[in-house]
This record gives sequence, C-alpha cells and structure tokens, in this order.
Amino acid sequence: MSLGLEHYLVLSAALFSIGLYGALTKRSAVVILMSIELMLNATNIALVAFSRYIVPVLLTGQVFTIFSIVVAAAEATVGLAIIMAIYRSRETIDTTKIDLMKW
Amino acid sequence: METVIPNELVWLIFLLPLLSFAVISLILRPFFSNKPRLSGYISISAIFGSFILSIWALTSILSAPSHELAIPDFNWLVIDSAITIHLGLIMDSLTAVMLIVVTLVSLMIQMYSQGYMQGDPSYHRYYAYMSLFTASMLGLVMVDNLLIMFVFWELVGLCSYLLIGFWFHRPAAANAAKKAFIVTRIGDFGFLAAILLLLSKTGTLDIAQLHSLAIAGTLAGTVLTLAAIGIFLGAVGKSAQFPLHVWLPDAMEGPTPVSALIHAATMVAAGVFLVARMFPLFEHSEVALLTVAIIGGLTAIFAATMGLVMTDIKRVLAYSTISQLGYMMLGLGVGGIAIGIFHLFNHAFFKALLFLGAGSVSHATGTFDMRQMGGLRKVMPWTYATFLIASLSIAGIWPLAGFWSKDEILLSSINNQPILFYLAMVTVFMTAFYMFRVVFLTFGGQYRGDNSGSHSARPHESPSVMIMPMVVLAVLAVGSGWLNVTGGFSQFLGGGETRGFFEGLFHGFTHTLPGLPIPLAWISLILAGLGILLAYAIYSARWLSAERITRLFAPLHMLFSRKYWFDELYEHIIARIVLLKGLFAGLKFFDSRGIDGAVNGIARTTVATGRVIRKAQTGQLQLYGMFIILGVVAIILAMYLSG
Amino acid sequence: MNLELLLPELSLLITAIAVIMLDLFTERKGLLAVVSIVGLAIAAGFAITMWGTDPQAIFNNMLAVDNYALFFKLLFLGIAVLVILVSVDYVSKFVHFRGEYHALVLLATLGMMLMAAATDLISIFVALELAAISFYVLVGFLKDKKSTEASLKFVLLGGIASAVLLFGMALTFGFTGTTQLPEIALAVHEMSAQGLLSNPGLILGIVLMIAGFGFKIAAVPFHMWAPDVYEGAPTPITLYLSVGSKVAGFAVILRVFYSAFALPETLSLDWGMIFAILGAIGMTLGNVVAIQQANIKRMLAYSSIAHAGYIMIGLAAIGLSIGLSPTTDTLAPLAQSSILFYVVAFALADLAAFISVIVISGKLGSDQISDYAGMGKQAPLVALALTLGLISLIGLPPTAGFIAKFYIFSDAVNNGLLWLVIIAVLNSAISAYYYLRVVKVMWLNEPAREGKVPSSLALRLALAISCLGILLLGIVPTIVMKLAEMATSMFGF
Amino acid sequence: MDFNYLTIIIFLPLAGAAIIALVPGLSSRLIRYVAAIFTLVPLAISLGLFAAFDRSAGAEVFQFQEKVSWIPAINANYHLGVDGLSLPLVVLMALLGFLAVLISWKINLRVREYFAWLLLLETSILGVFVSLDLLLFFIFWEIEIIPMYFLISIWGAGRKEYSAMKYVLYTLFGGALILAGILGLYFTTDPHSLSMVDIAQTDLAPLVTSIPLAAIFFLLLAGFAVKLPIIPLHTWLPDAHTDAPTAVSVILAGTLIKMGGYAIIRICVTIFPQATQDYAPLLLTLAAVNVVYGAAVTLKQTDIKRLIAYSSISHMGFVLLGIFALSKVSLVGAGLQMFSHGIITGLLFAVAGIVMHNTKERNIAKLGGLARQMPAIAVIFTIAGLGAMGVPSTSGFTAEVTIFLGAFSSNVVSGVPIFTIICLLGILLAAAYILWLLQRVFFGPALAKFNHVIDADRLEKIYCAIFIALIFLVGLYPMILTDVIKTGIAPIAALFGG
Repeated sequence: MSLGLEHYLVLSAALFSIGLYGALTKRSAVVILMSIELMLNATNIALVAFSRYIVPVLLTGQVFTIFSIVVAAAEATVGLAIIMAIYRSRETIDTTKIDLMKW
Repeated sequence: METVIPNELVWLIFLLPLLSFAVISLILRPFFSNKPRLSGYISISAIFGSFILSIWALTSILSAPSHELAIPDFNWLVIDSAITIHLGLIMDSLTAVMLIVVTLVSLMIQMYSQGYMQGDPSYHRYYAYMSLFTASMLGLVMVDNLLIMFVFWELVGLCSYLLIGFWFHRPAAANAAKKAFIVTRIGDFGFLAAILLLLSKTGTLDIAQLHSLAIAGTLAGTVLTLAAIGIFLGAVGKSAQFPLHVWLPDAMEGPTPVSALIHAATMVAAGVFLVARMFPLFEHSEVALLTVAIIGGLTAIFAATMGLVMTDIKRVLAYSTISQLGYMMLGLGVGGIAIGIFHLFNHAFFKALLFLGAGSVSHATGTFDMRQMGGLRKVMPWTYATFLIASLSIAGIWPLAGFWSKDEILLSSINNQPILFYLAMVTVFMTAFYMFRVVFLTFGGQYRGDNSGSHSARPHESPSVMIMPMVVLAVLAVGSGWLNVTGGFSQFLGGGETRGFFEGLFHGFTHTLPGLPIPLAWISLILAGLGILLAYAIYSARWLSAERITRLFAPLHMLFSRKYWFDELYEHIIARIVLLKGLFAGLKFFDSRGIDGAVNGIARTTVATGRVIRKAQTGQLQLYGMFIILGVVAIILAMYLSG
Repeated sequence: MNLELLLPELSLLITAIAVIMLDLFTERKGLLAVVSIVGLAIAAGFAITMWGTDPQAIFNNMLAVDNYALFFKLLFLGIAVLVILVSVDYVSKFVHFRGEYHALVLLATLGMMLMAAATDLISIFVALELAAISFYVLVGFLKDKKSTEASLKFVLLGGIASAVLLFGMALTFGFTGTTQLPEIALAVHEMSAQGLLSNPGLILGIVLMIAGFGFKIAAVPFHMWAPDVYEGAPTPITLYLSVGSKVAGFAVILRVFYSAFALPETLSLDWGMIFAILGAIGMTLGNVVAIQQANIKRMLAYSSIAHAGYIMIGLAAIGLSIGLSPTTDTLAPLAQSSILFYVVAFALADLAAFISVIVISGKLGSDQISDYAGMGKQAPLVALALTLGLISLIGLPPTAGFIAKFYIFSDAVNNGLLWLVIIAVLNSAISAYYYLRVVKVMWLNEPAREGKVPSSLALRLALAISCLGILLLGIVPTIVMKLAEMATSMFGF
Repeated sequence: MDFNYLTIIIFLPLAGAAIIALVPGLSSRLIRYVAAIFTLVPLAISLGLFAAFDRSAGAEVFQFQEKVSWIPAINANYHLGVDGLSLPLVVLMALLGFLAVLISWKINLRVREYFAWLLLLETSILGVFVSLDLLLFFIFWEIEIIPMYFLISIWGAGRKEYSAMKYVLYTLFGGALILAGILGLYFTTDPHSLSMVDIAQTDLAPLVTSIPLAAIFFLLLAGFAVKLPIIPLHTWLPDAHTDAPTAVSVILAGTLIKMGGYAIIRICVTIFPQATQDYAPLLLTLAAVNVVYGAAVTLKQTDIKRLIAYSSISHMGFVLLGIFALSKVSLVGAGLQMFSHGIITGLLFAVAGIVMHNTKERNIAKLGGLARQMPAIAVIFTIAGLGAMGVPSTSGFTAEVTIFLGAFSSNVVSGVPIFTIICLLGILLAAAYILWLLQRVFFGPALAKFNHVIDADRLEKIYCAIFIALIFLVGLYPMILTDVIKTGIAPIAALFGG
C-alpha cells in the first residue's frame, strides 16, 4: 500500500478538525492560539500534498505554504502580544471570563 | 301687471331673501350690532319684494297658455357629455302656488317676529336665518333640476337645524336641532339614492324631462317604483311622516315663529311639494302611489292619537301638523297634485295662525304648558278670536278653508282606498277634539298660571305688530278654501272639474255617494261637531272628568302620551344601545385593539425578537467561532438538501 | 516586471516606514498625521494617473492593475485620509506609539489596496492577512479592558476564520490545480454540472471561502465578532473597520466569485442563492438586534451587519444574472457597479455617523445613546451631520443611501429577486426605528448639562466632506456611477 | 414652456428653509416673515399657472413641462409637469403651505427649526404632485418623512414621539412597497422607463415578465393605501393627527394624504387599467368599509382632533369610491373631493387647533357651551362642519355628490351601485358625528371655566375666512375646478371607455 493523496488529505482534515476542536473548547487563549496554528498547519499539509499530486511540475502549493507559514507566524506574534496585554489588564487569559462586551 | 314678468325678476324671487341673508350676516351683524331692528326691516322688505314678484309671476303664469314660463338656465356642473346639471327654474302653476304660500306666510311670520323676538340678543342672527330659510324654500320650489332641488332641500334642512337650535345654549334645543337634521337626513338618503338611480337610468335629472320619460313609459317598472319610493322616503323625512315623524314634535324648541314657518310654509311642506313635483313618476307606479297613500293615511290617524293627550300647546299643534301632512300625502296618493296641494295651501295659513296664536299665548304667559293657562279669552281677545277661527278651519267646519280641502281628500279616498277613508274619518273626529281641547284649556275657564311670578303678573294681549299678521292669516284661514269652490284652483293645477260658485258651495251636502247613507260633507261635519262637543263636555262644561277617562283608558293614554315609545326605540335602543354602545363601540374596540393592536403587536414582537436574539451574543468568543463553523455546516446542509 | 504599476502601494509602504522613523525623532507628533496624509495623497495621485489604462497584471498574475482595483484603492486612500484626520484628536489619548498607530493605519490601507488588486488566492490571502493583522493591533491600541478584549476576540476569531479560509483555498487549489483566478475559472468551467456535483471537495472549498470572506464583511452567521470589536476598538479604528475592512472584503468577494466561479451557471446560481439567503438573514438580524442596543458604536456595528446584508443582495443578483440569459439591457444598472456605488455610499454615511460619534463621545466620554440628549442644541452642526448620516443609512432621499439602495434593489428585481427586495425594503423601514431613536434623543431630549460641544477643524473638515458626499451622491449620482461602471467594465479577469 | 415655473414653485420653499436654517441671527419675527414670503410667492405662481392652464379640448394633457436628463443609466429624468389632476393639488398645497405659516404664527418653540422643516415639507409634497418621473416622484414622496417626524415629535402634543415614530414607520413600510413596485414596473417596461407619461402610453399587458402585473399593481397600491389611508392600514393617521401641531395637521389632512389618492389615480389606475378593472370590486369594498367603518369609529371618539382624523378616513373612502368606480364623472369627483376635503378638513383642524390652544382642553366631554365665549370660532367651526357633512353649497357636497353620481352610473364595474348606496350611509353618519361634535363643544349652557377664553384673533379670522371663501366658491361654482380636473381625467377615463 502506497501513500496516496487521500491519506494526506485525511491527515490534513483530521489535524484541522483537532485544531478546530481545540480552538472552540479550550479556555486558555494561548491554547486557542496554538490550536489555530494547528489548523493552519493542517492546511499547509493539504496544500503541499495537492501541489505534489495535482500539479507536480509547479510549486504553487509550496509557495502558498511558505506564505501561509509567514502569515501564521505574524499572527501568532500579534496574538501573543495581545494575550500579554490582556493578562496585564485582567490577570487572566481564560477566554470564558473575557466577556465584558456582549449582547 | 299686464305684462309677463321678466326673467331676471323671477330669479330675484329667491335671490332677494338670499341677498338679505348676505347683507345681514356680512354687513349688519359685524358692523351694526347695536341696531338689530335694521335686519328685521331688511329681511321683511326682501320677503315683501319676493311676495310682490310672486304675485306677478302668478298672474303671468295664469295668463300664459300652458300655465308655464320658460326661463333660460345656467350650467352648474357639466363634465363633457358625461353629466350635465343645469341651474334653471321651472315656472308652472305648482311653483306659482307654492311661491304665494311661502312668501305670504313667511312675510306674515317675519312681521310677527318683530314683536316676538324683540330684545333677543341674537336678533340679527334670527333674521339672517329666516331669510336664508325662506330663500332656500323658494329655491326649492322653483328649480327645474332634481339635483339642484336636493341642494335647496338640504339647505332647508340646514336652516331648520339652525333655527330649531337657535337658542343653542339650551341643551334641549341643541338636541332637537340635531335630531331634526339627522332624522330628515335618513329620508334624504332615499332621495339622493333615487337621484342617483334616475341619473344612471335616464341620464338626466331635469324634472320636465323626467316627467315626459315617465309619461312616455320609457321610465317604468322597478326602476320607476324604486325611484319614486326613494323620493318619497325623502318626503317622509322632511314631512315628518311615520316612521320618521319623531323630529317634528321636538322641533318646538326653536322660537315659535320658526315653528310656524316650519309647520306651515317651509320645511315640512317641502316633502309634500316634492311628491307633487315628481307626481308623474308616482302616477305611473301603482306601488309608489299606494305607498304614499297608506303612509299618509296611517300617519294622519297615528299622529292624531298622540295629539289627543299632549299638554304642551305646541306639541299638540305639532302632532296636528304631522296628522295634516298625512292628509296631504293621502290626498296626493288617492287624488293627485291638486288635492294634496290644495290642502297644503289651506293648511299653511291656519297652521301658521295656530302657531302664531300659541306664540302669542306663551308671550303672555311665559309657558307652553296648557295646564298653566286658562281663561285667556278675556285678556287676549284678538288672539282668542283668530285662534278659534284657525281651530274651526282645521277641524273642517264649513265654510272655512280646512273644510274644502279635507272634503276633497275624503272624497277621493272613499273612491280609491275605502280603508284609508275610514281612518281619515276617525281622524276628523280626533282633530276636532284635540284642537278644541286646546281652545278650551287655553282660553276657557280660569287662569291657572302662576300670578305671583315676575314674568308678567297678568297675562296681556300681544302688541299689534304680532296681532296684525294673525288677523291677515285669519282672513286667509277663512277664505283660502273658497278659491276652489268653483274648482278653479284644481283646474290651475291641472285636475278636477269646474262648477258654478253656489253649486260648489253646497256640493258636498247635496251629493250622496254610493255606500254612504248621507252626503259626505254631513258625515265629516257631524264627526267634527262631535269632537268639539266632546272637548266641550270634558274641558269646558266638565260633564265628564278628564281624570276618569284617563284612568279608564290608562294603557292607551300611556301609549299615546309616551308617543308609542318611538323616541325610546330610536334614541335609546337603536341609536344608543345597538349602534353607539354596540356596533360602533365594537368597531372602535376592533380598531384600537384589533388593528392597531396588531400593528403595535408586530412592532413589539420585532423588538422582543431582537431582545431574544441578542442573547446569542454572549460575549464568549468561542461561541462566536462555533457559529462560524455552524454557518459552514448549515450552508452545506442546505445545498445538499436542495440538491 | 513593471514596478511603476505598484507605485501607489510602494509610496504607501515608504510613508509607513517614514512615519515610524519620524516618530523616533520628532516631538511634534502632529507632523505624523501630516506626513501620513501627504503619503496617502501621493499614493492617490499615482493611482489617479493609472485610471482608465488597460488592465495589466504584475507579479506573475498575482496582482492586477485595473480600474476595479484602482477604484477601491482610491476609495481606501480617501477613507484613510479621513481616518487620520479624525484620529488627530483621538491619538492624543495614547502616550506612546503614535507613530506606530499611523503606520499601522497605512499598512492596513496597503493591505486593503492589495486585496482589491489581488487575482491569485495566495496574494489574496497575504493581502487579507496584512490588513487583518494591522487591525488586530489597532483594535487593541487603547490597552484598556474593552479594547484588549476586543482585540483578543478579533485575533482569535480572525485566526479561526483565516484557517477556514485557507483550508477553503487549499481545497479550491487542489481541485482546480491552480491558484490564479482566471485559471480557476477555466478549470471550473470545464467541469460539467455533473462534474461539479461529484466534486464535493471543490464545493466545500468554496463554502469555506465564503465563510472566511463572510467573516471579513461581517455576514451573518460569521458576524459575531463585529459588535464586540466595534464597541471595544478606538472609534477611528471602528470606523475604519466598518468602512474599510468590510469594503475590502466585498472587493475580494466580488472579484473572486465573479471571475473565478462565474460559470457554469449552476455554480453561480448556487452561490447567488447562498448570498441571497445570507443577506436576508443578515439584514434582518442586524436590524432587529440593533433596535436593542444602547451603545451607539454597538448599534452601528449591527447596522453595518445589516448593510452587509443589503450589499449581498447585489452579490446574489450577480450570481443569478449569470444564470439568466446574458443581459443586453443598456438601461439596467450592472449589479457590479451597483455594489461599488453602494459601498461608497455606505462608507460616506458611516463616516458621517462615526465621525460625529467621535466628536460627541469624545466630549462626553460615553458611547451611550441616552447621553446624546440635547446634542441638537449643544452641537447643532455635528448633530445635523449625524442625522444626515443616519438618514442615509436608512436609505431615505435625497441621500446617497437612497440611490445606492435603489440601484442595488433594481439589480435584484431585474434578476428575479423581488422577494429579496421586499424583505430588504421592509428591513430598511425597521432600521428607521433605531436610527431615528438617536435622532430623537439628540433633537428632542434636553441635554444633561450645559455647554457647547467643541470640535476641531480636522474633524469638521472630515464631517463636511462626508456630508457633502452624501448629498452629492444622493442628488447627482451619475458621476460616481460612471466611475463604478468604468471600474467594473474593465474587470481584469 | 420656457420658464421653469414648476421648479420655482417647488424649490422656493426649500430656499426659504435654507435661509431660515443657515442665516445666523434671524429674529423669530423675521423668520416668520421669511417663511410667509417664501410660501406666498409659490402660491401666487401656482395661481398664475391655474389661470394660464389651457383647458381647451385639444390642449396638451401635461402642461408647463420641464425635462432634464438626470440619471441616464436608468433613464431617470428630472421631469416635471402638471395636468388637470395635479394642478388643483399643487394650488392647494401652495395655499395650505402659506396658511400653515400663518397658522403657526404663534409658535414660539425653536422657531427657526420649525419653519425650516415646515417649508421643507411643502417642497416635498409639491414635488410629489408635479413629478412625472417615478424615481423623482418617489424621492419627493420619501423626503416628506423627516420633516414630518420632527414636526410631530418636537412641536406636537400628547404621545408625540410614539405618534411620530408610528408615522415614520408606516410611511416607510408603505414606501418600501412602492419602491419594490416601481422597480418591478421599471423592468417590466421595454425599453425600461421611469416616465409616468411614457409608461401610461404603453400597453403593458403583452409584455412577458417574471413578475405578474397584478403583483406590481398591488405593491404600489398597498404603498399608496398607507397614505390615503385605506383600512386596515390607517392607524397611524389618528395618532399622527392627534399629536401633530395644528399647522401640520392641516397639511397632513389637506394634502399629505391626498398624495395617496393622487398616486393611485396617476400610477395604479393609469398604468394598470386591466388590473384596476379586475380588482375594482375589491377596492370598492374597501372604499365602503372606509366610509362606514371610519364614520362608525369617528362617532366613538372623545378627542376633538382624533374625531376629525377618523372623519378623514371616512371621507377618503369617498375618494376611493370615486376612483374605482372608474367612470369619468366619478374620477373627476374623486379629484374634486381631494381638493374639497383638503380645505374643509384643513379648516376643521385649524379651528380645532384654535379651540385647543385657547381653552387648553381637547377632550370633547370636558368642552361645552363655547359658542357664547368664542362666537366667531363657533361660526367657523360650524361652517367647516357643514362642509364635512356634505351640506349643499359647500364644496363637500359638490364633491361627494359628483362622486356618487359618477359612481352609481358607472358601467365599468359591475355592482358599483350597491357600493355607492353603502357609501351614502357615510354622509348620514357624518351628520351624526359632526352635529354631535358641534353640540358638545359649542352648544349647551356656557361653562364658567371657559369665561376667560378668548375668541379668534384677527389673523386667525383672516385665514379661516380664506378657507371659508374657498369652500363656498367650489361649492357654488364647482366648474372652476372640474373644468381643469376633467382635462386630466379624460385620458384616464378613456382607458375604461369613458
């Protein structure tokens, strides 16, 4: 049995789902941020796999992945900075307690 | 007056009083408020002018070959070919007679009013209304188009509203005025519907054209009957016929000369005139004619019964008017224009006289309640004499005016509607009884009023400005009937036969009709005499006790004095309970709670929905994320489900 | 490679860097705004010179320089100028980082400009993230509880949305073999209707992209971040989010869906209907919940959710118009141009509203609508401007909002969406309720305290510009409509 | 026409509003005079146009036209013009605009804003009557909302904010449907057109469209029905009237609700003759309901202005009857009734406003006997009341009877005589409620608590006299209007063979 596109895609989907699950259930903002990174990385797997199997000659998927990694890094940085700021003002990063604004 | 009256002057007949109205209300009242008598003079001069012109018009019509004058007309409402309403005049014998009645009676009443209304703070207003009232009535009888006639018809109603409610600060007056207007408007509803029907079926509202269409048979069948009945409904309202009679007794709340005018020459006469004016339509519909006769006959006796028991002198007279109007309708229904109008003509004079007499009496005693009167014969001889003449006239005593026209009605009805004839005969008896009940209670016996009161320590005769018109009217109440002794009046109005003067004078007493044991005139005269006798027996000689009779016929007395509970039925049950508290209140509730409630309900629901939905926005960011995912799932599901 | 085509973006980038540098050396922080505005003006000048030229592609078809992109670029530049103008007073609240503030605004502008120009999934994603990340920071700039909370919600939810979008893009790429919009169009077109249905991966990809973009434009149900973020963010940033970020989102959606997923018709019908339904839900929910809001910024957030719904009517009309026979109708406004007109009108109205809020709330220190009592007396001109803005948002004549709605509704009717138009017009009526409540409070209620509310020259200028714009577009809409038509007719496919 | 009379008429009040709003330092007194001048001049011009209007048989239907291309992309034009139908309404609005300024002379609260809004209101209503382009028409139609909102909610009384908001929402909902209808109509025509004149001349029936013509017809009709108002879309009217300041009530009753009747004739009837004829029985039923139900509810009102407001609903039923009987005479009658009701009910509201202002009392049950204390007002009120109950020689009679005559004879719609007869009940009930009102307010014994109450002052007498003169002028010489109205109605009636 050789590894096919489907396997990569299943892996990617699974990772994406795990990330999504984490992002929606974990209370800590940092963990949520990590989960989001997981989702982005899951997508990267799919991108590279697609690129490899569908357009093997071109590197479209890989290029896309590189951009996405950069973006993810920037996002993580900003995210962490914001989490820091919020910790300073509230001394918690439990997202369920951050609901000053609602309704 | 050899020449024919010029067209412009014909217009002036009703324009003069109208002008007087305008002058009084626009000039005198604002700028000469301290000179009230001026308006009286202007109004009287105007109506006098109209009277003179009316006589001229009458002579012109008499000498015209077909008893008609042609007057050119104006466009009032013309919309291409779709509708054409002209403002024109119809100058025929009927108009001429009515003009004389209206101007003459109005003239007398307005002269009388100078005394009666002296010192009233609203003297200007009074004469303004009187002028307008007369003008409207004159317009009504002169115009040649049914719609324009309706205009004046309504104006007459409006003026009677204004005059009945003249003393508007008295709630009873304001109520009576409103009642008069609304009740007559129920009749007008029929009139207007008939106008609409006629226009839609014939395309014209010109009276002469409608006549010829009816005569030619183009206008026939159900349409004709419906139209005639609709018109008659208008007449029922205006002429206070059963079942729309309820407004007239209450209309007493106006100044007495107004009542005189309403009862004699204007308002109520308008209904009878309308039927006469549209008579060719009735003539060609048996149903309509029969309806007129039956309603007239029924009203005559029905109103008379109530007249028997009233204690207010004006109310007795009011029911007598209703009753007499019933006679006129009966006359129209069984006999034709000439007979009905002849009675209207005679009635106008003696009924005006009766009211002026009643006014004179109340002027002296300060009341209309006959229980507070008595013995006025001595202090008010002129009033007594004229009132007596009028009473004899209305009772139908030969050879006074009332006799002639009443006899003709009876004569016609026995030929056509025997049942109505018997009702009318009973009415003759009742009429004589209640009129002389009034005479004896008011003028006979001793004065029962409050002598110590401040108003007038002793009753006194009225000033000559009031007596003079009464005398004139008394002469007419005696003599107006003689116009038709030879049948000339009927001839002029297009019916009846001519006889010699002396033959005519005793005609009724010499000719026995089939089915009757003795000549008709004897019967009616005997019945009237019995009525007078009974009144004398009870109220003057006191052979019979009024109280005992009342007790004997308690239920009937109750029925009559409560006016058959018509007021209660109309005002209380129908107007107040069924309509105002029932239907209208229900609709209002539906409007505010149902429709508006629904509107507000929708608004509230929208707002409440917002209040619920916003709760989804919990502030929990993960829930927000959840919604993103749910949104994706929902879209995919929706796409999957819709294929 | 034709770098001069990138001159507007480059000049903006240079300005951003210059502002940060300048911040280090000058004490006169007012200079930062001046420099920023000058930079924006220069960029706009470059953009204007390119207007009307033939569409060109750069960076290997990553970006297009066409009228469509230029239209949006100019719009963003204009809005950015106003944002900077209205920030002049506002930034004095920040002790530090005023240079960064301006630079970030400029970078966000840059991101949005690139979004409008991007014709490749990769460039779209990068541009979108550039704008988004700038906004994440800007939202938290006040550093108080609300601001940081808004920022946190924005960054985390934005992250999730980005991931979803990226996954959608990955799937699209995977099933078409390309990331370039024109080539995706070719690939999709080649698939028959049957092929599409048997290709749920691509459909999923498209739906995920709708979700990702929907987040940007605050389309229900991807909208929930918006009220909280709008409320917490510094008001100029709220303004920029509402009139900038949202508009950029629409710019991208319009380009992506119109150039990549137009054919086959079944596909465009599908997304047309999706937008129709999302739009209907969006405007209804936005309006109904807005009625409940006591905070004016939050109310305007829901209002802008509702307006996203109205704009989606235009998208729906486009989707359906492709399905219908090609229209040769010269007398029907093109839905694409209508959307462009609408976003301009909406931007102007929202600008007038938010700038007034900045003036009034800046003085009051409160965003509560009830505190706006008596503003008609205390700040009549500002209150008038706010009233005008709100009237335009309701869509009453003679304002831009009315004409914009008229255009967009007419497209919908033209494409058989009468039902949607009826929902929309009824919604406009509902919206009057909450907009007019603000008007009522300002003009009817008595002020809580005495005194006038002052406003700086910059703010007044910004207000005047937006108010004039509202009236101009409302009375003589032809000029802007012409531009919008030029922009969409030269869609650089 | 070389000179843009209509533009000047509609925009002069706006110019006045701008001057009042923007020129600083104007005293209240000066503001009033500015307002008076900027409404008097349009009135004078409109009277001039009325005199100059070509009534001859072969004359153009729409006169004084102005046409400038406005938004070419959707074929929208700045197209103005008046015909026999709209000209009387333009004159009426110009007149009421001027009188409204006089009526508002005693307003002292926020004078500047008040007159600015009032003049803007006039511009918008005038614009509705002269626009011949659907988009332009709709814009003017909607502009009126904002001035009305402010006028009611600031200078009103009672639950003024509720009423103002209710008015706005109702109008907007109506406007929403109209907008949908206009769009539907636009895309139905081929080539697409927004010109009322052009669309009226095309036969829409053969065009195949996705939207049924009847649906467009009903969208438009429902929108206009809100304004007229047709029951059950009427509940805004009593509230708005009750709480609006006097001058606004006058304009509201006088011309604002006429926009509905005008639009129904101008758009629904003229453009959709087939649908009009098909659904006429339904609308005639509504007309009868309006008349009778409106009058019945009127009888139960206790607030003087609310009573008059409900009576308006009843009277608008006559307009509806006249319109949907679809005969030439009935349509002319509807036009006449719109004008007549405008002056009669305008006067009723004006004088009711004086009563309320002078007595500080609006509950009918608490009023009474005022004829002694305010005789002039009593006379004026009575005359207006007579007009409202359709007493001959007033315009009310002429208009209503024209409608009845036309409707009953109409052969376009079957069963119309029955509806006409039902509507006749309306004048019966009108007599009841008007007389009841007069009796309760003015008649009966004078009450001591009103002894201090003053009668109408000179200015009030002057503007009331203008109303009264018009009521009688039209009542006695209706052809002054019908000759004009029929030129506008003729082409419409021709659609139905009339």
